[in-house]
Parts: sequence; structure tokens; C-alpha cells
Amino acid sequence: MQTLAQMMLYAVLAVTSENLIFTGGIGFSRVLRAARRPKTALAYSGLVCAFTLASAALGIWFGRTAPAGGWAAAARPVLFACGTAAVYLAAAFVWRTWWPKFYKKVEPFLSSSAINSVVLSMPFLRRVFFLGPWQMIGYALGTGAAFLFASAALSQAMGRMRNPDMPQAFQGLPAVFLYVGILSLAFFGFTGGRLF
Amino acid sequence: MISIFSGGVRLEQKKSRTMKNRIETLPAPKIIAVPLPGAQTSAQRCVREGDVVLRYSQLSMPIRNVAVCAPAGGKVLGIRAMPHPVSGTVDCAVIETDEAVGEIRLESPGMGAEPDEIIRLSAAAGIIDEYDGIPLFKKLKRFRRLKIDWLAANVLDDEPYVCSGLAVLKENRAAVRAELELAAAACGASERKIAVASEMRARHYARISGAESDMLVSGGGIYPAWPRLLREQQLHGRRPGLIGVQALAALYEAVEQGRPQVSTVVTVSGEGAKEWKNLRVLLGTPVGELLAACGAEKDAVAVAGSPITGGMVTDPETPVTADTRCLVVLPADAPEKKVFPCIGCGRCARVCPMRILPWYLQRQLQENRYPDPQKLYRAEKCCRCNACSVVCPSGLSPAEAVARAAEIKERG
Amino acid sequence: MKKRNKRRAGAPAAAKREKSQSRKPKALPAKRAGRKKLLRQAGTILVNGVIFKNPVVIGALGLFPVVAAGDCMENAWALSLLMLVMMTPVCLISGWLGEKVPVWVRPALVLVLSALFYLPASRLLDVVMPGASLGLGIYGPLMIANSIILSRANDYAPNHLTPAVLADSLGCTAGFCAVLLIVSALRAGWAHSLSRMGNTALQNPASYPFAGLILLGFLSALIQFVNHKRPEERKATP
Amino acid sequence: MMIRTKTAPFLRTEESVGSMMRDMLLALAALLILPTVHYGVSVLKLAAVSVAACMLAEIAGCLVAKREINISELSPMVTGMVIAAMMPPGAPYWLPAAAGVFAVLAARIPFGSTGHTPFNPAAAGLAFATAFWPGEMFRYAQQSPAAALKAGLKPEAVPSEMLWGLTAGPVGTTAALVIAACGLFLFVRRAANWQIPFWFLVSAAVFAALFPRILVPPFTSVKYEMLSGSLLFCAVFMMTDPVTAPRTVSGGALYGLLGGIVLMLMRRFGVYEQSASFTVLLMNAAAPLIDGAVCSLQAERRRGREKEE
Repeated sequence: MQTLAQMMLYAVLAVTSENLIFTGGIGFSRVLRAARRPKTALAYSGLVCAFTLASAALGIWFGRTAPAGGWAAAARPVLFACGTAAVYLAAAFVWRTWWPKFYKKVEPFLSSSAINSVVLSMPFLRRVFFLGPWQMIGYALGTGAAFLFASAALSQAMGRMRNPDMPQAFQGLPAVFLYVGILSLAFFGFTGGRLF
Repeated sequence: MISIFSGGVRLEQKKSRTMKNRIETLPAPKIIAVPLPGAQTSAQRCVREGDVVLRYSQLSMPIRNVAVCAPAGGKVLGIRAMPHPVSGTVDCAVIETDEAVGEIRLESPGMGAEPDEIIRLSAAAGIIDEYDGIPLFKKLKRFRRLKIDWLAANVLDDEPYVCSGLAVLKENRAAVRAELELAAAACGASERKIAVASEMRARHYARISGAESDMLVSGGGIYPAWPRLLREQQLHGRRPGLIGVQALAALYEAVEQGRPQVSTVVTVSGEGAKEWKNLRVLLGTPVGELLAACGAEKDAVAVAGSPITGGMVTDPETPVTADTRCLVVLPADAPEKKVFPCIGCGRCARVCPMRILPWYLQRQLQENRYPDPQKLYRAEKCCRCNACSVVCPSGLSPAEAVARAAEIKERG
Repeated sequence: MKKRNKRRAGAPAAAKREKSQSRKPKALPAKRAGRKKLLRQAGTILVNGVIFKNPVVIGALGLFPVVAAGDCMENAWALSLLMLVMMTPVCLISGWLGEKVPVWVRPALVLVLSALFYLPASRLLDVVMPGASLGLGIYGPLMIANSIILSRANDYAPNHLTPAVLADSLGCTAGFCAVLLIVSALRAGWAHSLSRMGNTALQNPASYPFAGLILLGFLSALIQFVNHKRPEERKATP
Repeated sequence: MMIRTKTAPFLRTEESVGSMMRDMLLALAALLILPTVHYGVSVLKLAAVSVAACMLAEIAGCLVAKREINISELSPMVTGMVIAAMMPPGAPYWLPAAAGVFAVLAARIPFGSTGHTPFNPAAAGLAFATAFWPGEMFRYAQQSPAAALKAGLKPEAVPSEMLWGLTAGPVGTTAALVIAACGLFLFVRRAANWQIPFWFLVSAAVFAALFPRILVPPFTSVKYEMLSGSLLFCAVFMMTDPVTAPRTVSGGALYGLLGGIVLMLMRRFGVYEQSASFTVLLMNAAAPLIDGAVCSLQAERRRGREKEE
């Protein structure tokens, strides 16, 4: 029961009050890319979830083995990024060799989902290094869910951001900027000015 | 599962002014252009230019359509293609009427209730269903094939202004009942009803009482009434069919007196006309004559068939056909259509009797140049009742979008 | 004045050539071209990076530093410095190494490269602008995953010649910095006028990401407007 | 009503976008009567400034975008009136003006004006004003019931007082009975859809009964939550905006239910005492998702049924 509550808390934390994608504006560019292919969004966020989990585990292992100290703390994000790169390489290699069919499906967004997991976990890095295993799963699920919501909302919006009644200068990307701007304004009801 | 939202729209009827008076018979005009449906080649026509025809003599005899008889005696001036009031054009025999030319004596065929006989007679008498313009004999044949077991006289008149069906029912109650029996026998239906848009309205306008009032079935007072009516019967496990009341009345005359269908009842109303009347006119009477009889202005624009699905009549020479039903005269100060973008009120979906989402189809068509046919849900079910366009507060025509979507879906 | 002239000259040819350049590898035809042409092309790529194909407002890349961290001039300068130090070497090395490794390894390679270059960059930042990295908070390390660096180094660099890569990375850096500085300056001014009115918000409202996004939206609309106008200009001066 | 067109139908119902907007304006104007009695003419001035700001911004925006300026289109006026109704009684005049200008220039014109706005412009303008000037937005003569509830206190006013708008709060949102009457008017005139506010209020009430913010019996909690803040106003005038709400019937119900929950969550965990505008924005973003899900679900079900047959 306790672990379940913890998981929920982490998921809710990631999705709403500290929803990185909107209130922080992070990882947004990749969400935009994903939003152009609405059907892949689900697989995409699943991969983000898996990569977050794997790289968080790796990061924790690094954190335990590497010496604590000023220099190591500064290099933590670097270590984390390298860890994710390693996870990505391993995953890509395994899938390429043994499940080429599956690899073909996920190939277009495999690398960007790996990079995304780096982006999304960066602000929580200090916390990520001290997570328990259950918390970690909750955190990964929350990241995936947040990513899914963001890309779903955007993919719906993208279609409507090109209509002939719009001023020509605003068609496409500028309107999307405004859309996301107002959407992140909406999240202010929860967070106020608080960021991280 | 019966949906709570049955679709359809309630409209102000505007019938009482017309229904106050009895049906008025318009005298034969100088020149009539009798439509000859299905008779494109001279082989299928029985007359040529210059012939003098007696009243009730045969004008055409196509294989796949009804035979047409001359509504009035006179001299044939020629065969011309004329605009059809509802849609397209139709070949017409233009006749200069002459009272001096006599008529063929009619005799009752004196027949029993043999299905084949009835069907043959309805073909020979040139009877056309006034609601959809399909010849009665074809309809009866199809009903027999489909094993229709619930047959109703179509007196719906669910559009505002239109009340020709109700007027015919009011004045020919016994005939309609008798012929309903015959038609039912012809297609093998066991239950016979009178379908009206709203029971109360029918009782009030058509003064129905007694045996007929037990036969009434109501469509709920909405436009369009028939989808709901038929669906209700289907839910009870019946196979329903509808036959126009004017066609039944014409069949009565054909059976009793041997007279072919040479006239039809047309409602002339609308704010542009001074008098609102139900007129019995000969087939082929120019629309201008009807408008003049009701005091419409010279260059008035009228809508024939139905104010909701019908077409605009611009040429006063346009002949009246069996499926004309009504002429609604537009007032001179009728406003133009004001168009806004779709605001998403969802009314079109709420009134759709076939549960299509017209706004959704319209958006799909607008956003994608090549929409995915899979995503055009239910577009092919459209019954072209135009109810969505009637209620749209933005003044758009979702019905057109649905039609286009259905076309795309059909092409795949 | 001179710069403007150069832009004018480069602009008409730009749109057409840019298409073929960014989509197809242009290695072979470019090799045959003369040095002068190469230079002019490089100039075109540079100008495109700064204005007409600005990676941030037209390409929607690397938004987060602009939107979230670009709320005061100090942060803007610090991020620009990080970008300047990281972008070019990462792109160059990736352009050189990228050809030698399979496509699927490249993203990992680029990520590691950018992480590695972050270390000296942050050191340099601490030396040049002490205390700036504190103000950046998490946005400093986030430069590792800056999508401008990653996508240009991953998609563009390995398929193009070194001068083109150099011009492109410099152009992107300049474009990024320009947008960042403009947005930051606007937001700083906004915050200043707000505090004059008597600020009652929980913190400086102009630093909220939504303010950045909305400014970015209008900026991007402006550039798109200019882009729409450009072909007409070309018609006017053949 | 007969109309002159080229193609069928030649008959249309009297309702139009213009008449719907007129009804909306009428209802909003009715909301201002009681506050004018309470607080004086300044309320009307506030409304005038807000409407004028919206109209001017609309005209300016149309000029810049080279669109045809259509004064007969009333929706910027509706936006202005909604903003005015959500202002505190003594607000400085620049506050509604700023909200109105933001609403029209950032949330309306860039997206293509009426029929295309992804967010309710009034909600966007109000959220903008709240984020930038929360002090001015929530400055009342005495503590408002919403602020008291936010602080975990029992409001001083009894619920029966709150029915008539005698408590502190945004000008147009305190008189619950007037809002209910206006709502009824709009539903009868079919200018607004009744399903969305109904489900919105139901879910908010259930949530309030299950998780009261203050230590009172569930029913009292429901009364306080329903009558405080701008919940009712938001239900009737902002959630029902047809452009931004789902278009399917079941989608609308889902939208209302979720909206109620989000609003109550925001009241509990959010920062501001009034969070209706933020809720509306969040739900607006979810509306097309809800519609898409409902549409594809229905299509799926029908396909399944047809296959069975």
C-alpha cells in the first residue's frame, strides 16, 4: 500500500504540479516532433518511460560507486548522459541483432526518446540518485504519462493550427508557441510561480 | 438500444392558413407541358408534333416507367426538354389545350384484388409517388420483393408550409383507406396504417376521426419524421413501407373510374404569396399559372418539392410534375445567408436522424485534402434530409459536406 | 551597412539552395564547385541560421533555454557562452567521426560528445562569469541535451563538408544567441516595468515560461511574416 | 425563417451565432445589476472599459492582420463582459483592459477568431491577469469566502447570504441565484448547452462532499464550495463556450465531470483562491482529446455492432 501511494505521488508529481513539459518548457521540441505522428506517440512515451527507468538505475549505480565530492557532483549530469547513451546503444544493439522487425518500428524515434529521458530527468537528478526501486518505477511511469499527455494534446492542436482564417504570419509554429504558452499558463493554477 | 436523442428538429408548421380552405381546382391553362418521364426516344412516345390528342389518350409508353395520358385535349406543339421543378430536366409534350377536342370515355376496369393486376393498372394509369417521384408500380413490386408487412399511407408533410398530403387525406378519406387495402394486398402487407408527422396535427388539420384515427401512426412531430417512424417499426420486428397519399388517391380513381393520373395537388404558400391555397392542377401546368392564381408577384422566386430539400424554380414555364407537392414563394425581403465559421455547437449531430456527426465530417474535409475514408464515420448513411443545414446557427451547409464525404467514402 | 548588403545578396539564392542543401547530402557537387562559390554558400548558410531558418523560432529546436532560463540578460549571456563553446566543436567532431560509425550509433556518440564538452564549458563559464552557473540552476546541465546541438550534429554534420558544417554551426549558434538575447531583453524590460507598477505576483511574472513562449510566438510570427514577404522582394529586384 | 440561397435548404431556424451571442450578452448584463446596486456605478464603468478594450484590440488586430473588421460580431464583447464579471469591485481600470487586450490579441486573433480559438479567450485573459497581478485580482473590502476556504477557515457569511451576492468576490459571480436564473435563460434559449454545467456541478459537489476542505458536515461543505468563488459563473458562462468545449454529447458530459474534479483539485492544491480560469484553460486543452476519443470509441462500437448483424 505504501509503495502504491508513493508511486501515485510520483506519477502525479511528474504529470501535474511539476509537469516539466509545460511549466518548465523542457523537452518540448521533441514533443513537437512526436506530435506530428500521433500514432507513434504511445510507443514513443513507452520508450521514454523505459529509458528513464534504465538510465535512472544506471545513474544510481554510478552514484553509489563513484566517489562523493565536489567534482563528482558537478559531473553527475555528464555521467547520467553517458549512462543514457550506453543504455541506448545496448538497446539498439540488442534489438537490431535479435528483433530487427521490432527495431524497424521503433527506429524513427528510438534515439530521440533516449535523449528525451535525459531532458526530462535532469531537474530531478539530485533526487533520482537517491530513489528506491519502487519510487523509480513510479517516477518513470510518471515521466511517460506526462510525455504522453503533452504529445496527445499537441497532436490535436497541431491539426487546428493551420486554418485559412488565421493571419498568415501565425500559421503553424507561431500559433503552436502561443498555444503551448497559454497551456502552460493554465498549469499556473497548480504551481503559481513555483518552478522546481 | 434506443438512443435518448432521436434526432430531428421541431419547426413552426405554418399550415393552418392553407388548410382552412378546401382544395381548389385550377382550370386547364392555354398551354401545358406534360412531363413524359422515361420516354427519351420517339419509339416510346405515342404522339408527334402536330397531332391532335383527345383527353386521356396515351402520350407515352416507356418500358421502364409509367405510361402518361393527356390531361387535356388539344394540339401537340412539340416535344421539348423542360426544367424539372425539383431537379434536372424532363422531356415534355407541349399541348395547346382546346376544350372543343373531346375526351376518351373512361370505364372502370372492374377488377379484383389480384396483386399483378393492381401493379399493371398503376403502371398503365401513370401513377407516381409524390414524395420521391418513383412510379407506384415499381414501388409496389419492390415492396413485394422485400416482403413488406407494414404498409402506411405517407401523409407526413413534415416540412413547414407543405400540406398537400393532408388536404388530400381530408377530402378523400374513404378512398385512401380503400386503396391502402388494395396496395397492401398488392405487396402482401398485413398491417395498414396512416403515417403522419404528428397525430395531433393530423386530427386538427385533416379532421380525422373514427376508424381512420385508429390507423394513425405518428413520427413525433419532428422533421424528418420518417426515419424515426420506420426505425420504431423495425424495432418491433416489422418491415415497414410508405406509399404517398396522393398516389393512393390516384389509384382509387383508376380502379373505380378507370381514370389515369392527370392531376396533382400542390400547396402554394410562403410569405411571398398573397393567398395560400391547395390547388388541384393538371400535370404539366406551368408553375407561373399557379403563382398567379395565388397572387404572387411577377418575378417571385418559388421553391418546389419541399422548402428544405427541394429546388428553386426560376423559369415560370416549368411544368408541374406529380412530385411537385408544393411551391413555397420566397418573400421579397427574405434575408441572404450570413455565414460564420463553425462554432462547434453540435446541433447538426443532435438533429441528424442517422446519427452522423456532420461537423466532424466537415472538419475532416477541411483539414485534409485527402481525408482518410476510414475516418468519415457513417457518411454513407446520410438520408439527405438537410436537417443539419436547417439548424446550423452559423449558416453553413453541413449537409453538403456529408454528401461530399459519402462520395469520397464510396470511391474509397 | 556592409553586412546588410551581403544579406541582400545572399538572400535570393538562399531559399532555393537551402532546400537542396538541407535535404540531400551535397558533398559531391560542392566538392567540384569553386572556392568562391563555396564561400558564398557558407555565407548563405550562416545568414539562414541567424534569421530565415532560425533554429529556435522556425525550427522549434532548443526551446527550453530560451523559454525557461532566458529571463534576464545574465542568464542569456551565460547560455550563449555555453552554446558557443559547445556547439562548434561537437558539430565538427561529429562531422568528422560521424562518417565512420553506423547511423544508429551516432545519437549516442553525439550525446557523449556534448556531455564531454559541457565539462570544459562550465569550467570556462565559472572563470568568465563567476556565479552565473548558480543562476542558471538546472538549465546549465540541460545544455547537454540541447536539441539544436544534438540534431545539427546528428543529422547535418556527418553528411556535409567541413566548411558547411562550420558555417552552419556558427550560424545556428548566432541565431540561438540572437533569439535568446532578444527574448531575455524583452522579458527583463517587462519585469522592470512591472516592478515599477508595484509587483504583487509571487515572483517576477515575466520569468514564467509562458511569457517566454508567448514572446517567442510573436517573434516567430514576425519572422514568418518577413519570410512570406521575401519572394515578392525578389520579384521586384530581378 | 425563409432565406435566399442558391441551394437547399431555403428554410432555416431563427437561431444564429449572432442571436446566441446576444442572449449571452443579455445574461451577462443582467449579472451586473445587483453589483451596481451594491457598489455603485464604478461596476458599470469597469464593464465599459473591459468591453471597449476588447473591441479596440479586435479592431487593431483585424487592421494588422488585414482582416475584414466585423463589428456585428459580438464575441469580443462577450469576452469583455466575462472579464468584467470576474473583476473585483474596486479593480483599477487598467486591469480589465490588460486582460481584455491579452485575451483578444494573444488568444483570439492569432488562432483565427470566432470558431477557431483553442482556448476560451476570456479565460486566457483572466489567467494572464491573475498570474501577473494576483494582488489586484483578489483585493476585496473584506475576506472573501473563497479566500477563507483556501486558508482552511469557515467563511463568515452563511450560505443563504451568498445566494444574493452580499459577500466579497468578483463582481458578477457572487449572486448565485441571479447566475442560476441567467443559466436557465440561456438553456431555454439554447444559447448554451445544459449538460456541461450540470455534470460539472455534480462532480464538483460530489468531490466537495467527499473531501471537505474545512471541518464541517459534507452538506455544508457542498453549500460553501458551490456558492463561493466563481464556480457557478464558470459553469454557466465559461465551460459552455461551444467553440472550446467538446462537441459530442457524451464528450460534453465527460468534460463537465473532469472539469469539476480539476477545479476542486485546483482549489485544494493550487496557489490562487480563484482558479476557475485556469481550470477552463486546462479543460479546453483536453476537449479535442475527449472528442477524438468519444468519436473513435463510438465508431468502434458501431462497427462491432454492424459486424454482429
